[in-house]
Amino acid sequence: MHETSSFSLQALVPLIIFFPVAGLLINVVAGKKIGDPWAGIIASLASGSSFVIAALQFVGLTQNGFHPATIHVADWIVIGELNIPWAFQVDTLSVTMMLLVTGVGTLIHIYAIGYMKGDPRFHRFFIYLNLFIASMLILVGGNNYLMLFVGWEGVGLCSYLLIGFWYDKGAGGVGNARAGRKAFVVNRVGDFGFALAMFLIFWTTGSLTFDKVFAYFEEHGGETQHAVAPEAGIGKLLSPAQQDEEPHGESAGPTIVTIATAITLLLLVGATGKSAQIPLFVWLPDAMAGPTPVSALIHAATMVTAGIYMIVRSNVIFNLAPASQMTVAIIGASTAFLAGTIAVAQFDIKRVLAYSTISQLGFMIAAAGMGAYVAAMFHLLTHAFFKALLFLSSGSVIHGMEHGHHALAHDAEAHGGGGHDDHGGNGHNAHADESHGSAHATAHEEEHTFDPQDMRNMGGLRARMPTTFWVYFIGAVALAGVFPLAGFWSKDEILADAWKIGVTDGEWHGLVVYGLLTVAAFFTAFYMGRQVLMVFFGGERTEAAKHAHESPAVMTVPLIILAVLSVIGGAMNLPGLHWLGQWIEHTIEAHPLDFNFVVAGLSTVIALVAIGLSYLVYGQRPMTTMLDPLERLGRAFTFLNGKWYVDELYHAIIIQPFEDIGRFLAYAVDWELWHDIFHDNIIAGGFRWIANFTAWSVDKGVVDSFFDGLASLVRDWADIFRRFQTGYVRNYALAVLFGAVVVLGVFLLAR
Amino acid sequence: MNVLFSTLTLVTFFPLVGVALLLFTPKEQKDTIRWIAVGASLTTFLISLVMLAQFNPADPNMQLVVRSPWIRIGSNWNIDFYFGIDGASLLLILLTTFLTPIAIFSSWTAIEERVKEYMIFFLLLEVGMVGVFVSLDLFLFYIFWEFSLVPMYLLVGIWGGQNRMYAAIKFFLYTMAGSILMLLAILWLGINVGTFAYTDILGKVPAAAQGLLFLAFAAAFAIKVPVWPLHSWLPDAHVEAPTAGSVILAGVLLKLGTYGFLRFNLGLFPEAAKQYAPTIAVLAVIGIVYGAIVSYPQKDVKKLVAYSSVSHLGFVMLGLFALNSQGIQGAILQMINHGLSTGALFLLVGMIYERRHTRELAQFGGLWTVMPLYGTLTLIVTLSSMGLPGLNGFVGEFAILLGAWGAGQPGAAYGSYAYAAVASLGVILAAVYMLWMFQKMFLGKVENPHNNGLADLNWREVVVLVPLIIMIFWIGLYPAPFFDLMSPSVTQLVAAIQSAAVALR
Amino acid sequence: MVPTSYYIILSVVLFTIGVAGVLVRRNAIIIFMSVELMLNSANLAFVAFARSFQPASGAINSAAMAGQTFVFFVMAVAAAEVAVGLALIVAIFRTKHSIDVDEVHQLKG
Amino acid sequence: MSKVILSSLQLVIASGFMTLELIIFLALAVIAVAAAIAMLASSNAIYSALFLVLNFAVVSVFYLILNAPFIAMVQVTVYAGAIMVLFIFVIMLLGAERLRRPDSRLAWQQPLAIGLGLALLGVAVFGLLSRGGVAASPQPLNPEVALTFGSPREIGRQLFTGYLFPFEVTSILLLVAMVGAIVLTKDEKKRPTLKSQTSKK
Repeated sequence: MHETSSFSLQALVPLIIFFPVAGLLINVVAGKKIGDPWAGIIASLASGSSFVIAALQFVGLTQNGFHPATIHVADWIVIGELNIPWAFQVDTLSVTMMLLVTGVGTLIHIYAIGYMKGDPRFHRFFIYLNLFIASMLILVGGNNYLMLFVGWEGVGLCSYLLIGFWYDKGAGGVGNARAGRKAFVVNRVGDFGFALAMFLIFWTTGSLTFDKVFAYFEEHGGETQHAVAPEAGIGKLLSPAQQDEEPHGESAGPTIVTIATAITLLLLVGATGKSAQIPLFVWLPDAMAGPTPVSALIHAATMVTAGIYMIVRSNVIFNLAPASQMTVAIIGASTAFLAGTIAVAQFDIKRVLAYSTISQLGFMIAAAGMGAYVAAMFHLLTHAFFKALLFLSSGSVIHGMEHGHHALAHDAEAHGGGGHDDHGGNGHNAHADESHGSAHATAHEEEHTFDPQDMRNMGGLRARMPTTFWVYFIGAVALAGVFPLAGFWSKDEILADAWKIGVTDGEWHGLVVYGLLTVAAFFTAFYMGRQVLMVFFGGERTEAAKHAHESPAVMTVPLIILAVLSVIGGAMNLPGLHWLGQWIEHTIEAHPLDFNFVVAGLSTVIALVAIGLSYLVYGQRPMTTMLDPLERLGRAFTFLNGKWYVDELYHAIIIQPFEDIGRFLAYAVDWELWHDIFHDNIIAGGFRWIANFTAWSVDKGVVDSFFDGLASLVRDWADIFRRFQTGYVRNYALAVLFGAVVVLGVFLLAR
Repeated sequence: MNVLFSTLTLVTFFPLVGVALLLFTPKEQKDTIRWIAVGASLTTFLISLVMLAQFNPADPNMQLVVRSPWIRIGSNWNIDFYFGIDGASLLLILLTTFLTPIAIFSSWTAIEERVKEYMIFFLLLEVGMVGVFVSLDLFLFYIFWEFSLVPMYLLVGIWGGQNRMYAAIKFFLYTMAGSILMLLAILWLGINVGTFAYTDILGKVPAAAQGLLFLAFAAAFAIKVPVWPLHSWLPDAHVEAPTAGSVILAGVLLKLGTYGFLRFNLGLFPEAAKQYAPTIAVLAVIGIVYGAIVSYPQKDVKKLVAYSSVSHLGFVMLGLFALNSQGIQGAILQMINHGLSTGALFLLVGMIYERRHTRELAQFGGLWTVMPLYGTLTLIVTLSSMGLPGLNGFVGEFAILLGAWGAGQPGAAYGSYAYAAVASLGVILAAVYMLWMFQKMFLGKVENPHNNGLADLNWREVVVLVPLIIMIFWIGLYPAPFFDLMSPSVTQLVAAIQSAAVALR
Repeated sequence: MVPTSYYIILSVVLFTIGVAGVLVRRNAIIIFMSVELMLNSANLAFVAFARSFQPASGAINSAAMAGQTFVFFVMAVAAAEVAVGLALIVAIFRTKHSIDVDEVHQLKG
Repeated sequence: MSKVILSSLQLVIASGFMTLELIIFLALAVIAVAAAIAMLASSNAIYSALFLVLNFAVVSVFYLILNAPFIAMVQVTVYAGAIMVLFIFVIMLLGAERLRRPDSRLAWQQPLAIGLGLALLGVAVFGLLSRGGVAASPQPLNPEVALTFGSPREIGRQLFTGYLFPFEVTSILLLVAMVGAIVLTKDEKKRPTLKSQTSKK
């Protein structure tokens, strides 16, 4: 269907999955043997090759005039009208995501070679990472909702595996495992919504393929007043006769808007799960239990943006459902605000970033909800750059802190103390314990041990880790939205959209969204300032910080590349040029906005004020003790530090009741009542009672005694007769002869 | 066709050759006995592959038919020796012949007492199970149905755990109780229609009589499946059965029930099926959610898996009574999937039981560190069981739920979307209990000193598991061959049900 | 020719002697030999009757031949009986160290 | 002495009361009965066996007279030869020519047995005589019939046509008897039992 020149390039797209799968298979088979660092190098090569393929797709699209293409690999599920292929959708949107996933992914692979050095499960880590890349590419590359769902759950699995990568660490030895499970289960709640949305889409449109679904909604989009007709061939159980009786049209039945609203709200449930929005955001902070490269790759740059990708992909349906769009926007903005406030009061360096991620995802969701799909994608991309950068640099900081602590511990051991044994694990994991035992999700639970992620333990690292400091600084400023770094441009575009809806169009929810996002932006700038000041400035607050040192080049080089991208990333979609907008416009409807100087100015001012405020609190008089100046806020700080007690709330209203009900059903209802009382006592016991009654009273008492009497009668007679049984064969023979003579006599003589 | 040497007769009765050989093997030669049993069941599997090759996937009717008059009493007792298969029974036969060698092979070291009798019963069990799937005469079906009970009863009762007699008798009595009603219904049908042959009865059952007949058949099948709330025998039987027994019990015997629903309740009584679909769906949905919730707090791994069967079989029932292609094909595939995944889970539980002689969750923890290969394979099976896309469980569950949602359309079988929606909650809960189990067994630190130094899987255990794992991936990634096999038969069935539904209106 | 009944009477006499042997003697082997004698007397009767049924001229009467054929079968049975019977005697002798049939009276009521 | 016998024989024959054939019959019958009684009466089992052989030999002569040459030969080879040798062999093997315990607890049975035996004889003979047909004696066979009747060829034809099934059954019977004899006489003690095996483990 396309020019031959580009066809060959797009036919390559299945390879984008092939490489990571091949990489992971190699590591499954031989990873343990080739070990550190070759397993990592193979995985990085696999991911890099996928990046090359993605780049070729980019070239291919530019060559053929941005025509989307579908590459069919095989049929997957074909049942009746249902026809789901393994097929790839190559268009500007998916290629954008592919480039992001493979590009950032490759950098993080390389970084991880350094970060995971010496871990006993080194190769397994890279198997998971490659599996993740493959799943994520299925997610963004599929041409139907079910493949999207496959990738969606696949990345969820990788997330589960990687959060629990150090499955024997964390609170009580299972903290990490528990965090992984929490992530998976919470995501499954989202998937539940997504699955129902798919069912509804299929039974409405008769397909799950993007093209056909969107074509249906575009075709029927105008019929807002009528009950919608199911696509021909669907709902065949309604017999033909019945369908004739009820011609679709004016009669009762859902209109296209109702259906679109239902579908989009269900999709939103899915998005809130994967993209960590209210109410399902609780898993993401706990997910920081995973190794830091995982936090960067999965829980900041790529997987968590899947929800945004899905909404942007489904824009045709969302556009038909204004009520859903409003819901999406408000949920996004609220999440941005809520997470922003929580981030302010956290001490764990990764936890701050985690809440920051939730907050920024809120920005993107809000943008998608306002129909500003390009802005959402723009922020998605820039955020991927600087948040991956921030996470990786925080990993570098943690790495440095650990090595500092490690050096100290060795000193202490040399002087006769052995204080770090309580980190312990079993023998062969000892090294991993020392170098990475830090990944505790919940720092305060193990206060007696040293926590290299606690920002209160840091300070003054600027001098010890200069490269890390500079890239961290760039990332922080980009996130805070300071002109002219990447974050400024993308965040500003979202705010401008909210302003347009709220102020220009006068919609109330636009104002609410704008307000919430602006406050969130303020908090963003504040907590980033707080973090940089706490970590890198002032004096070292612990011995470990004093002994921290810079990370190796294999880690810092990817950081520098990401830092560059964070600086220039904004150029992708500069106002007036709108390169990204034009590029994505080939796939989805985009309406570029003019640059809004009021919004831009306002947000710049807000960011600067927030940074200034953070300097006032943390910069002027640097912290010297473990006491955070903000703690003087008292209850408010405790509340924010406790994350609005959402986890506790969920525990009280969902988890505890579920466990209680489960236990009640399992033990009381199913076992005691149903199994023991009903079946064993009533049915079996009743039967036994009847049987006993019959056996002892009726059978033994009446029937048996009658036959007993008969039997004893027989026995008495038998006592007489038994004397005839002498046991001598010849006696018996005599008797036989006697009989024979009698019989013969009767036969021969009796006539 | 020659009755004696047709493929179906051969695939059904070939294990008897193994039985005959075993009878002449001295019981001291345990290894010879094991090899004979494995060889006989593997040969049966090969014969079933021949059957697969002879099967024409495009033909929706019964194929490879063998039929000859068997018992004639008077003019209205016409009992035939009548074998034949369609896509659904073909797949279930393949599942049976595939799982039996695996189950036998897995008993290699687990069974040391009375090996000869054990193997003989196992092969007899295979005859019974395959016989149920190939029989097209209702009387013959009933004979095989009851026959399959006996070896299983003995397997549980002789080689089972602590409480084996209780479990065995309970299993036997429950299944038997349901079968009585079915026998009555079969006799009624055979005498009133004048034949016991399935294909001849098809479409001839008067609508007025269908209701009671449906319930009579359903009583037998619902206990076997088991449909909530008739599941009380299942945890007992599963917990007490020897590992291989559990594998076959979960893998095939429960499918006898769902197969019966598919073949007889849907096939013979379409009007009644349409009428009772919402009722069955309610029970199925309750079973899904209830089974999942009850699995979670279990302390015994085997019991947890047993209750998860209740949940999974709920999905199958929900799919069957959606009465559309997606639901029914998904249900058939899910029967296969459940056989593979839950079978594999029981095998895995058996392997750890052989090492630790306990199945209590609290006794484990951190096993992944000690037994990495075991942990990884268990993870794959666990994920398959909770329906992760790319593995087999997902394809079946997705098709079932999609079908159930379609059945929720106004005028369709269920008439409400609530069934599919609530059932989908089961997918969330599956993640809850399955991951809980995995965490308790494999994650965390090794805290129980007994778990230190456990040997990882040996080659025999790997050989047992690898075919299952391959199938798990195959069905997950490329289920098309399986759907192709069953599609024509199911399409014909659905068409028949729809025309019956029109007639009902 | 000697009348058939003479042979029959001889057969009866021999049979009676056999019966008496079974009843009078305790030695299992002699009892056994007496049984053989009885069988032999029966054979004699068979052959005698066979001869009497065969007409002097004309075709062979197959009914008459049946008598001789039957004798053949009786001999086969007798051979089998002897084999098993003597084996039994040997087996009994092993446990009882005697072939006195009166020693074997476990069936005494 | 012999002259006396010969002349009295001639007298008897000449009187027409008896033929030569009858005389031979009677003589042989006396020998047969005497041998049977001697078998019954001798206290040594070996003697018994030898008397029985004599009896069998005499009976085989009767068979010859009765136009049953095949049966007669079989009688001599199988009965008098094989079977009786087996008897003697067993007697020798067990060393049980005489019983160790002469007294019998069943002495009371002997008169009873003899009485009943005589009754049997009486009933049979009386029954036979009372039915007539006693005097009927078959005509001598024509030469061509005599050649065929009772010949091995004719018996073989009978066995493989009309009596094929019983014949085959007989072979199975003999096989079973052989197996039975082997099983019965096999030494029980040398057989490995399950108990001894399991106890070894």
